[in-house]
Amino acid sequence: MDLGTVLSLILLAPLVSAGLIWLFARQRAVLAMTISMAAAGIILGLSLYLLFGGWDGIPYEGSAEWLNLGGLSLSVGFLLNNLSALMLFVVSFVGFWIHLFSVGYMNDDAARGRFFGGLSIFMFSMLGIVLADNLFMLFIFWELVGFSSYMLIGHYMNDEAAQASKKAFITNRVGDFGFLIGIIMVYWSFGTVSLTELQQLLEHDTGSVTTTMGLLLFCGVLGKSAQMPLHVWLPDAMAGPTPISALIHAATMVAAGVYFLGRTFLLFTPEALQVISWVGVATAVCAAIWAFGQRDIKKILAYSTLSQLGYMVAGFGMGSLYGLHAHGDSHTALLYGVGASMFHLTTHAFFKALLFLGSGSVIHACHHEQDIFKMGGLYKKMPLTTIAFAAGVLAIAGIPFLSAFFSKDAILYVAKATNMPAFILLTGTALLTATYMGRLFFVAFLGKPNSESAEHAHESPWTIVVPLLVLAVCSLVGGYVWMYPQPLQPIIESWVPHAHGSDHTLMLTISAVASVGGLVLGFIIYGAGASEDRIEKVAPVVYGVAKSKFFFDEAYGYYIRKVQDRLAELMAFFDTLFISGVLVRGAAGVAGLFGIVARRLHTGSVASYVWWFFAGLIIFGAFAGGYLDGLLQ
Amino acid sequence: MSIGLEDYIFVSVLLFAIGLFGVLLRKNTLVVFMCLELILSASILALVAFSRYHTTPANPLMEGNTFVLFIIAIAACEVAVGLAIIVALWRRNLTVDLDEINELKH
Amino acid sequence: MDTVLLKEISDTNLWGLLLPEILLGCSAVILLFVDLFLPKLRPQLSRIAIGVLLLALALLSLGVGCSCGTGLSGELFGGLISHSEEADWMRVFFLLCSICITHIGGVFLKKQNLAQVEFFHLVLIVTATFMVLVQSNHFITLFVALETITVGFYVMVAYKRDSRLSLEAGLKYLIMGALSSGMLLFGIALLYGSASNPTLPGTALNPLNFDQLAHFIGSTDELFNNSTNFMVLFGAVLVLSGIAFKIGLVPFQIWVPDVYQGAPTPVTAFLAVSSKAAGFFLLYLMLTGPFADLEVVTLPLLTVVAILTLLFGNVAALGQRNVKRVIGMSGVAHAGILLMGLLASLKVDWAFGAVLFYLTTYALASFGVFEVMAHVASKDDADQDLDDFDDLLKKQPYLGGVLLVSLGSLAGIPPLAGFVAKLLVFIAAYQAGLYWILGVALVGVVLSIYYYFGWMRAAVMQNPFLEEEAPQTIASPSIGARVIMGLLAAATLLFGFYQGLFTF
Amino acid sequence: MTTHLPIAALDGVTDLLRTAGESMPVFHSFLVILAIVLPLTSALSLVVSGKLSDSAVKVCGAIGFIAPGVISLWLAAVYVASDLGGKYAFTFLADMGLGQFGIFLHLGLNGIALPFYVLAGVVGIAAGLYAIQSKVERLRLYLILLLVMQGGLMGVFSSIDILFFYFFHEFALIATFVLIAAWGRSGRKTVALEVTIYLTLGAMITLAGLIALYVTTGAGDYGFNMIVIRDLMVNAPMQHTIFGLLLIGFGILVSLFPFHTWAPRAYATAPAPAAMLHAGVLKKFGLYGLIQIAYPLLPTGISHWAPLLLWLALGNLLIIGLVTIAQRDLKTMLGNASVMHMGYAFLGLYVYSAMGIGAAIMMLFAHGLSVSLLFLLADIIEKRTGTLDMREIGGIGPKTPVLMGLFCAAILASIGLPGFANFWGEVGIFVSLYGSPSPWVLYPALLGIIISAIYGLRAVACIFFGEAKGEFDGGDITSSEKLPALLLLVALFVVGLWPRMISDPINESVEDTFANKAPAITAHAGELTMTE
Amino acid sequence: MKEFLFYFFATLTIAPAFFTAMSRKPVNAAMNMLLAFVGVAGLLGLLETYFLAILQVMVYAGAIVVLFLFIIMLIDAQKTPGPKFLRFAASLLALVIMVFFGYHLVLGSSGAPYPELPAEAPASMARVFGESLFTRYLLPFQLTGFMLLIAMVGVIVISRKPEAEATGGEK
Repeated sequence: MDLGTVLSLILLAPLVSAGLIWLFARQRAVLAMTISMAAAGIILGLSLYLLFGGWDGIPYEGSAEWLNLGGLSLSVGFLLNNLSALMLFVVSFVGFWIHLFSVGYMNDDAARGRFFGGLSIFMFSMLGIVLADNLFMLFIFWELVGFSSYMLIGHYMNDEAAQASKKAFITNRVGDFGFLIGIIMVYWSFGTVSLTELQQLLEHDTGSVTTTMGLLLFCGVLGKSAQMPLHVWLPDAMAGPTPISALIHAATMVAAGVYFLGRTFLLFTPEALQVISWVGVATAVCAAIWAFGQRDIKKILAYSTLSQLGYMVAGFGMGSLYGLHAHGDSHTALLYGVGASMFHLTTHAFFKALLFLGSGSVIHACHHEQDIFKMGGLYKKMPLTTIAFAAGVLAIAGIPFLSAFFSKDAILYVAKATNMPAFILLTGTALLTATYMGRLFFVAFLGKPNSESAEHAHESPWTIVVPLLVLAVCSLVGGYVWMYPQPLQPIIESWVPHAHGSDHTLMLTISAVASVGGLVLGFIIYGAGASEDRIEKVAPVVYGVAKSKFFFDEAYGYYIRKVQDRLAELMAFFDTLFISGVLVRGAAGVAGLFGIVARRLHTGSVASYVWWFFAGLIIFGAFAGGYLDGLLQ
Repeated sequence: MSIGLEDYIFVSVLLFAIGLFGVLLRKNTLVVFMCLELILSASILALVAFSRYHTTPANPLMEGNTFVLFIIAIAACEVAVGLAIIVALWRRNLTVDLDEINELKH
Repeated sequence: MDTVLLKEISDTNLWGLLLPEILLGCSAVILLFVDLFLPKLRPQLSRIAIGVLLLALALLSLGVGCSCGTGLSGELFGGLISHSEEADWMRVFFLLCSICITHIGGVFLKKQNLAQVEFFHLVLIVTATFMVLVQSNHFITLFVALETITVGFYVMVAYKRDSRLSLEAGLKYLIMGALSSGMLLFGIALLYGSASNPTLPGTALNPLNFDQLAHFIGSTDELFNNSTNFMVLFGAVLVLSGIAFKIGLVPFQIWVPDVYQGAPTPVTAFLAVSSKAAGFFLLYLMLTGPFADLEVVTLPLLTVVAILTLLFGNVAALGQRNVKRVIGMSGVAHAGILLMGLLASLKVDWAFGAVLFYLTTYALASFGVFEVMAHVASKDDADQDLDDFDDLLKKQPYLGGVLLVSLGSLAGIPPLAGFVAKLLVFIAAYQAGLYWILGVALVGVVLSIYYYFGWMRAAVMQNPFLEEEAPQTIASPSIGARVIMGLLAAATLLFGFYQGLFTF
Repeated sequence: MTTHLPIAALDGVTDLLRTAGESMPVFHSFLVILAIVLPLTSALSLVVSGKLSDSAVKVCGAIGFIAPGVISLWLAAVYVASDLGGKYAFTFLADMGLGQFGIFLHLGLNGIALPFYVLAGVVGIAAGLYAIQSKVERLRLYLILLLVMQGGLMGVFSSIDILFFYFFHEFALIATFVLIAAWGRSGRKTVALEVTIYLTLGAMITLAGLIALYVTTGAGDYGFNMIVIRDLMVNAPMQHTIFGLLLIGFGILVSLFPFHTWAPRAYATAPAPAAMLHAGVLKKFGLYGLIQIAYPLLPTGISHWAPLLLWLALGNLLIIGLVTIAQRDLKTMLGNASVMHMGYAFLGLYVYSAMGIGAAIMMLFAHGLSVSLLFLLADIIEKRTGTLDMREIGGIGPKTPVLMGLFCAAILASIGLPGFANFWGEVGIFVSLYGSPSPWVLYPALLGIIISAIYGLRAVACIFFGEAKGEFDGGDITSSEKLPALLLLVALFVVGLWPRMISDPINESVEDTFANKAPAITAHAGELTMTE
Repeated sequence: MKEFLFYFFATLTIAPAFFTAMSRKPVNAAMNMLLAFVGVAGLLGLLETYFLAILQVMVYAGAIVVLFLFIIMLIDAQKTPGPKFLRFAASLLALVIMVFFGYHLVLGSSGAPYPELPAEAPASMARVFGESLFTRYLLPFQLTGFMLLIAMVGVIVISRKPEAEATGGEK
């Protein structure tokens, strides 16, 4: 099979699946599951086929014209290179296991047909982003993942889901606002949006790149990857089913922003990269703090996702800057940023998917109880889940030689090399990460059950457990190059910046201290199986600060209610009163008034009518006499 | 001072003006109608005067005078029909005041 | 006067060319006798009258009395009348109109307790006079014919003598008509006086003849320019004002709604269509004939008049609920558009064709409306308002359909003939540079939508607030009425798509 | 490395269609006429036939709706396959009596007309099918009026002659008014009249512009049609006047801000099929007219008015966008949304480049499909809940999954989600905007995508999600309601997936139409940086 | 002498005409109108159109005024209240304007010169009128006949007693 066909198959399989489900399997849950699983299987199979021999590692591009309007030529096409291969691998791999997990997790849901259809659409959209060879196509799928996310967040159709899904979509739209402007700027500046052509152009000349353009493109990342200040939708998105949180809001979609940065890394100026770095750092730090204010297991994970995404973004920014500092502005040097962020993206995909699935397993077991302080003691009831979850916690905490250790290390390293304050903040974040993950794990899994539902928890079926275990393994060993298929190895090997010499030791020490220290701290503060939050009790102010999430939601709420809606109502009022009322109705009214006057002139008495004739006589006579000539000239 | 055409025409114009003045002023249908007859007379006078003064040997003008014959006939018809309507209306309304004949309005 | 000359003149008295008119006149008289001696035929009177009109129409279309084919166009009867193609066209027009009016009259009289034969008698004579009027080439013919028509209308407007309103309308028409006749006559006298003045250049032998008058007005010498002579101008505007009364141009339009409302429906139709058309044709005759050289005065004057007419007609019809008054006021507005077309025809050679087309479509649509009105009206037909048409489409779909088509055409809505007519007139007006009138006319069309659609809406919808009164029953139209209405509506539709029957 | 992905399977079909088009030109011209005549014939036969059974009436109506739709699709297929370089095809010429004025019944299609033509056909089928199964009083008259509308619509977009183009539009418009007056929701009495007067005002101003154009160009001597006028010249002051008239006149008809207030009221009141046909198709008349008539002929006039046009279009987009957010009545909201989206199209025209115009056409095509779908679905919702006040509806999603799916899809399509046809037009307009002399316009223009997302998703959330409230009666969408909805959705989706289906003919025809005016376009649009 | 007669008849025309317009009693108006018609007839006589002068007296004074008087008696028309001041003032103003107009029209400088009185007056014998009516003006003459016919028919229609309607109506 030639590459184009394979890639088309990969892309179209989920679309076909979605179509089939929508046409035939809306009411047939089992059929829907089967079709969806089959699609996921095909994707994974074909991806693995590509990675293990089907593809020789040489970038492949194929495209067809999609639209041609007066010089605007948009095309649909595939660009398969190392980076997209890595992302393809992550998406298809994690995606497959989450499909499998969903089969078990969603077994009691009435609308499974819709769910699996949505999942397939998501796979389609996400793969589109991964494979897109140009920015417009990327934008199209970018929007489509937004749509599938919207659809799946809203799956339960309750008020919370309704609000959350709406919020997610609109927040993303805000990001896309800038994103699209950025893409259009690129189009008009370079005359092309093809990634390959852009790369070729930029390798020779980076002069046309502006900071504005880069920042506008980054707006898309702000939305999709939930960076500050557009992060607010992600925690709310937890209203969706847990597999969705795992797949879309942890492993793949939210990481698309980072992937996009990697795809277009040449379009960012150093100034833009500085901004990007600081946005990433701020997100990482703040989200880590906010995680302490949460009791809901998924929310905690959501904030941790935010924090990790901040890492990735910061890693991209600082990695690229590092490349520039260290190696001049040769474009290959910028790959350090790509490497650092993509590496963390990959490992994060494994362990965060794992953690979410783990939480899903727990929630499933606890009859949809999500408050960690009402869990406790689950290790006895759900040993496999606990082990897998522990693996995830250890990995995210950055325990040495586990996956996140390596990836986070690279980011910390470039931070240290380029931006000391950021380094300190990120290190602190690493500590906080370990602490709140520890809090989650210790409170929920250890100790004694704190509620009915926790007591009656039981181990989940194999469809749930198997994905957990697979992902646990990946989380543990995901930091090693050998784990990856041949074509992906260059990224991990040569793009990821590594500390050398004394730096290396220093970094190692700092990371180890932060991670282990964090876990220990978490245990000390919260203890095993606690039924209440100690910080909340002891230092309510601190807890309050974390819980407040720095009032972003309130601020946006205020804006929507008091500014946007008020403005909308004002405009509606203006529209009704002024345009429709005064102008249109007013004009009609004036005409009507004249009508009344004109009708009143018909008094009915001939005695008054003859005066009209007299007036006519005078007017006509005046014309004849030329008295009106001056008037008419 | 001999009497010229302008004098006749001026009389005619005055008659027309007074006729119209009466139409404007009066509200009694009969009087209004009489004033309308005055207006017709004004035209008769003007036509005859013009014919008389503008006659030349080459142009023995008859048209104006013949026209007057028609006008007199028309005036008679108009009066007949008009008075018939006025009487019919009077029979129904018992009024000949124009201000009171105003059912049709607005 | 020399008898040879008189003989020569009387040789041009070719009565055969007026055969259709003579037929109508004689038949009118015979009709009175038929009524007297053959009372059995009384119910058939309207059919007999229609038959006579059709016969006249046949005569005309066979070329009898028609300038076409005989080669006898131009002045006849010693210059009293003049044959032309346009005039022949108008004669056919009047015959067709009178067929409809006769039919509407039949429908109307069936509901009334009134004398029957006199109505048809009057219609026939007035029709014949209209036909003479449009051929007139001399102020005596013009005035006599016009007065004959006016006297006929005095009678017809007041025809419903058991109704105060009809008599009142008759009185109003009488006084206003007599006043305007007086003005017209005085104008003629002044023109006569000027044109016969031997000291002026181009003195006319027959000053009341249009051609000679035109020649006189066009003459100048070193001392005098007749076209700026005040007496000529004043005479001309007085004549125009007399015609403006017939047409209903501002400020001589004030009588229109009252008289239209009070007059019996067929007479309203007669006034609204035939009388107005005749007025326009006269105006055309004047503006292209005797007053052709007075453009400096007539054009601005009539431009102002057209604008005022368009505005007043449309505005005054707003909010009017009595449909006859609506028709009256909208008729004034239509007169404004026709006047615009007429003014355009002074500059654009095909525009008069457009005006005639407009008149045709206006007549078709108006008769459609009047037919329906005659059917819908109860015995008292002066007080028809929108409520009488409530939900007509449901009660009498045929009448409702014809009403909608006709009103649509009056409003100028595609695909009906009224639209094409308006379009052509507008194009002509633009071509002639009458931008101001055109602008006002377009605004007027928008305003007209209000009252036409108000009426149509009443016919389409049921007014829920009308419950308290007992719903009046509307009789189904007879087959003959259906045929006539169907033809009117079909013609309105056809001319909207296809205008090939006309040459412009 | 770039390879094209050919779609070889279609080649055979293409050949077949091309052969059909080439071998039977008269037949295809006849089809264009037939598409107009058939609905009118159906209407006429419903008028004149006496008592008919309900099903006979329905069949008769269905023929009148479906036939033109099928014809339009067939003609579109033949046109696309025939590779005509954007020229007019299937032309038909007849003198209807005004030939001496250069006014002929002159029909035909090119790539600009084609999308609108197909739109008219497809929406016509959907609206017709929906109308046929709806339970209204006086169904026969209802169908007659809709058929008249359909006939007019097919005529509007296949007319080459400009006055016939106008003629057909008015023709279809009148039926709309009657439909609103007789079958509308509460308030129809006033609304019908207001809308009628307002639109007549627009039509009259347009007519003034067209007459001015007719006389100024002297087109009467050559034939006053869209082909001829491309080669004519108008002096600059006249261009300003005429374009001003056309802009305001057409603007009123397309609900250009601030002449838009009729639209939401009309659509909220009109019966669904009328709203579908009007909002979906007929309203495009104005922009179509600008594209086909004003743009090729009046470049100077356009440059003169462009700044004003820009601000008005932004008014559509932002002010009406905000107004839309504040709406609580679903149909009013959709009406406002439709007004808002016209802002995009006007922006596309403002740019005055092949890209902008082409994108505006695509946008209009897609908008027509999506907005008619939305009105259809809103009506279905109203039938079930008895109200359109979104505050009184809630949580009906679980009871009506299919309806919800369709509605979501329609809303998302209308807010420009990729995968649906709307996206292409919008994105094309955005791209072209940045290439215009005032690229900053892109920023406020793009706010539109946020605004539309806000009101669109609010509506979905209000109606389908959350706590169930309000009355609900009737269950999920029935299959007879589903059929028209699916038809529209599929059309949206197909074009969304493969936009070249319509963009290629559009592109060719736009380039063909503006071939003589190329300097004006490039100079104005500053396309110099971007060629090929 | 001619001057005197002119001024006499002119006064006899204008003054009664004015009183006609000013009369509040219809009878007075009719009598004044009679005088005005006689005045006009006198002027016609001065213009040497004796036939028309006689006709004027016969038709107007003899027929029309009598008809008016007859009707006035029939409907017993009483003195009507005088016009309101505003109306009177306005009418007077209108009269002044019209006289001004008329003055301008007749004697204004822009007008054409008035020719002297020609020695020979146009023929005014009844025979001449008869000849022309039956030759040259036969058409309008016939038309006038029809006008008289419809006037007669019209008067009958309008003034027929309502009782007669029963027979004239539908049967």
